[in-house]
Amino acid sequence: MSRRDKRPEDKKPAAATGAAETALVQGTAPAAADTAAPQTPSAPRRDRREKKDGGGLAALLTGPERPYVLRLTVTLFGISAAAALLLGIVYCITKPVIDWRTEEKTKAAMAMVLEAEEYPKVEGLTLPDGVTALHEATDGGVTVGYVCEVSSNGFGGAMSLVVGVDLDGRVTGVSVIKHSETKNIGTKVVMSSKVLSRFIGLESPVTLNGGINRFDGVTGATFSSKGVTAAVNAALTAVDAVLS
Amino acid sequence: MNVGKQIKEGLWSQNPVLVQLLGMCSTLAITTSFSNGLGMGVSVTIILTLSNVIISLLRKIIPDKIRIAAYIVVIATFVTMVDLLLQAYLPDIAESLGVFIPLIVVNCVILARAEAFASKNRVLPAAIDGLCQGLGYTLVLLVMSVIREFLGNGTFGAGLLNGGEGYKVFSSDYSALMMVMPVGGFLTLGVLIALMQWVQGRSAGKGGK
Amino acid sequence: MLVILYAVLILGALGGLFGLVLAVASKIFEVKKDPRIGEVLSTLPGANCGGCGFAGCAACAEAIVAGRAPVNACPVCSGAQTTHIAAIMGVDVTAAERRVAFVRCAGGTRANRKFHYIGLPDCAAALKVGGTGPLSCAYGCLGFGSCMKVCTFGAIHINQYGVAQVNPDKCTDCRRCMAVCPQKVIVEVPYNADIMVNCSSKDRGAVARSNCAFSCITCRLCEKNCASGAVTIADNIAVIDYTKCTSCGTCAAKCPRKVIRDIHADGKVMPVVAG
Amino acid sequence: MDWTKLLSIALGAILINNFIFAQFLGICPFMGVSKKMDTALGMGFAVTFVMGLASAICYFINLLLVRLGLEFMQTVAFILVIAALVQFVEMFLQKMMPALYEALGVYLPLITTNCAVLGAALLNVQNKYSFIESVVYGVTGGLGFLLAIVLFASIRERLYMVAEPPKCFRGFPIALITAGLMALAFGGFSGLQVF
Repeated sequence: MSRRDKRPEDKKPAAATGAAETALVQGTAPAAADTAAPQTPSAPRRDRREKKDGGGLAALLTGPERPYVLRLTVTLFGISAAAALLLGIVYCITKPVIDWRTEEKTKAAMAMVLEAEEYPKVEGLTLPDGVTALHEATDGGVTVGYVCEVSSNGFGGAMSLVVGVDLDGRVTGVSVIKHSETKNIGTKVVMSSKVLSRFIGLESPVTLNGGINRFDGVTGATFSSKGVTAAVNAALTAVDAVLS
Repeated sequence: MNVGKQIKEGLWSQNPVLVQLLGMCSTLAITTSFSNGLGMGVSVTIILTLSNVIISLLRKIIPDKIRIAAYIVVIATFVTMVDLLLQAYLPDIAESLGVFIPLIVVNCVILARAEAFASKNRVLPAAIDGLCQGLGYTLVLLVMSVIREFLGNGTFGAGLLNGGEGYKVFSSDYSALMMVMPVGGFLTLGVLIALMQWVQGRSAGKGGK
Repeated sequence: MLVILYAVLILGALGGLFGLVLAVASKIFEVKKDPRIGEVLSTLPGANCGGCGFAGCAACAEAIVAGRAPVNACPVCSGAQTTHIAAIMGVDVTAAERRVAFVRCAGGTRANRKFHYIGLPDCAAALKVGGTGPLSCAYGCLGFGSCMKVCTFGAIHINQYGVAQVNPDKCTDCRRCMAVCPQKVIVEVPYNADIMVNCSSKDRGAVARSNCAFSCITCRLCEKNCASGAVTIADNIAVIDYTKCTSCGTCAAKCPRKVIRDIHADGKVMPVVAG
Repeated sequence: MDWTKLLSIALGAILINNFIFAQFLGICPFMGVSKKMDTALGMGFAVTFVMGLASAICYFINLLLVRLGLEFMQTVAFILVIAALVQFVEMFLQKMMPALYEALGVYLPLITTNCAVLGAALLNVQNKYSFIESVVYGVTGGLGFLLAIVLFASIRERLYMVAEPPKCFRGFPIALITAGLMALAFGGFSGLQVF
């Protein structure tokens, strides 16, 4: 049977296609029996030469394998470098636009919270944790109030807000720039101006669902409400420190 | 290299999500609103086509041992470029897609197509394959986002149509919030694949013996 | 612009370093692999769909090269791809005769039962009860359809007699049913073989007769009447050597128990035993 | 080294925001490998190992990137590390533990495209974790993956052997729906606030 000899290292006994059904009737499905018998060359017969060679790392770098090793390293180096170059260029092009846009966004948020012309940053202050920046809201040079950039943890993770506080320490407005609250639960607190406007007029310390400066959170979104309240309190403490 | 076959394959018989079950991380997570689904679908299609082209160009140069590492670097570069461009020029889409843009890099669709197809064919078929698979992927994403958004939010076309709010079909108090959460993703995709197998079963049944 | 320089330097260095590490590692951890596996793997579609019954194309390529799987193991491969693989393996596809699975049992509802089994509808589970399962014949098909669940091509079904039956046209010889059948009743036979022994019982004639209405009682009539000497009795069961069998059908006519049958008698695959 | 924070990270990664059921990362291999229990276990341990190591290495690389102001390069650098690591593990397993290598088969290279691994590295950076915290997060994230995939594989094996879903639901659809129900169950942990 020509086909049978052509199949090299075929160790299956009498498994040529035309084999009598005898071979098959024993009921042992050929696949099952086969996987047991190892087909690949047996491992213990590893000759000594291969072990000596594998050991020397330096031998590898200078030995016959050199072009292969070199080719691999250079290709990956080339691809990564080209990728980095491309990325760097795109980054430089888009960097100013992104910065301008984020700047624009925070300015818009601040305007919503406290009407003023510009918001120079106040430097050199020990800010309570969570408050990332403190801006003075000036109207033609006269400070009208302060605006704080605050970040705190809500339900889904970090969120960053902007809190406006007037000169006598009352909240003038709260707006959320970035959040990762779940839709329809957390967003009911974070994205609805109606809920956030409940903060207006409150003084520190703002307490959730109780106390004189009371902020009623949204049922079912306790974590988000807590997160926002904590941020507002941090802003108020920061501004009070500046006012006093 | 007939385009018709590739298109049919990409959209139906070899649909990356429904048949090969690739790219499911983003499919399940993103499809909560129409604009998300569309934004993700389009960006994946662009990246898939571009990376398929580059990878089929480089296929002779890249040795086998660092095949995966090289492909991943190419894909990651395109993803970061798209990410930066989106943040610069289309901020609202970048905002809603959030953490899922960098995860397009590990989106199995792209690497699988690169490994299975692009590294074995010339540039043009690879590009067409990228486009078809991308379209198939976007189609599934859109179908899923419509279903999930409708059931979970009571609106249609949020983020895009009528100023981002979408048309309110029924007020969101009666919406099944579960559909917007991970659970809904699994269920919708499961039912979709079952529907597809049912259709294939019937057509095979009719066309079969 | 400095940013770009830094970026290129850092990522370039990282890429180079990993290239080096991987190159060295690939040399140190080199496992001698048959070069043909790579060739076969590049011809396979690479979709890792699992249709061939192996965990992905790499496993299928290794099985083909090691001879464990037929050259046309990959159902998704186009004709050209299969012939290319056959060329690599030095086998021409036409010679590799198409083979299909066949269930060597006809008892089912007509086999006597030791007890009425109510439990997991699964052959492996049923077989565990009472040592040899509900059937009095320890070799028969239990008919709970484990093979049916495994077959991705819908080629095997439980027929009206409660026995698994293969539709040879749909069967792609992926051997998954053979692997899963606890009774090992499903075997591989040439596609165009007609005469089949529909029993696997190795009990002596008298015992087999009491176990099932359609069992081989080793009366040796088929062996005596076979002109080409294709049928022999081995291990208390009739066995057909398909290299010699001329499908003349005398054994099927002579068999008193109707165990040997020509399954293509009237053009279509008949239910295993027509009453 | 305050232990409460580490414990809260660990508990969070395994139960509260489990990578599969809550954060939705790494579903492709999760679906692909969970047909049999042994491959699921092998995959789970391999992912835990790679995630732990990747988080460690990515921490240092991130230090370098931040100092040079290359934050935008994070994704590319991290994924390069992970791809090289997986390739290295693949070669190592192929030589030292052929049995596990055979069992994992095609799913070992798939770890590179496993969103969980890159997700862990990126989240480490986002949450500004220290070195110890990122390694703990990586390893426990992997354990969360292992827990999810082992539970799922056990259900899926019974499902495959015994359950009789309608014809068109067989295979992946029923598995997806089971995963959905498990996600619902894991949702229960989401309210748990640790320390």
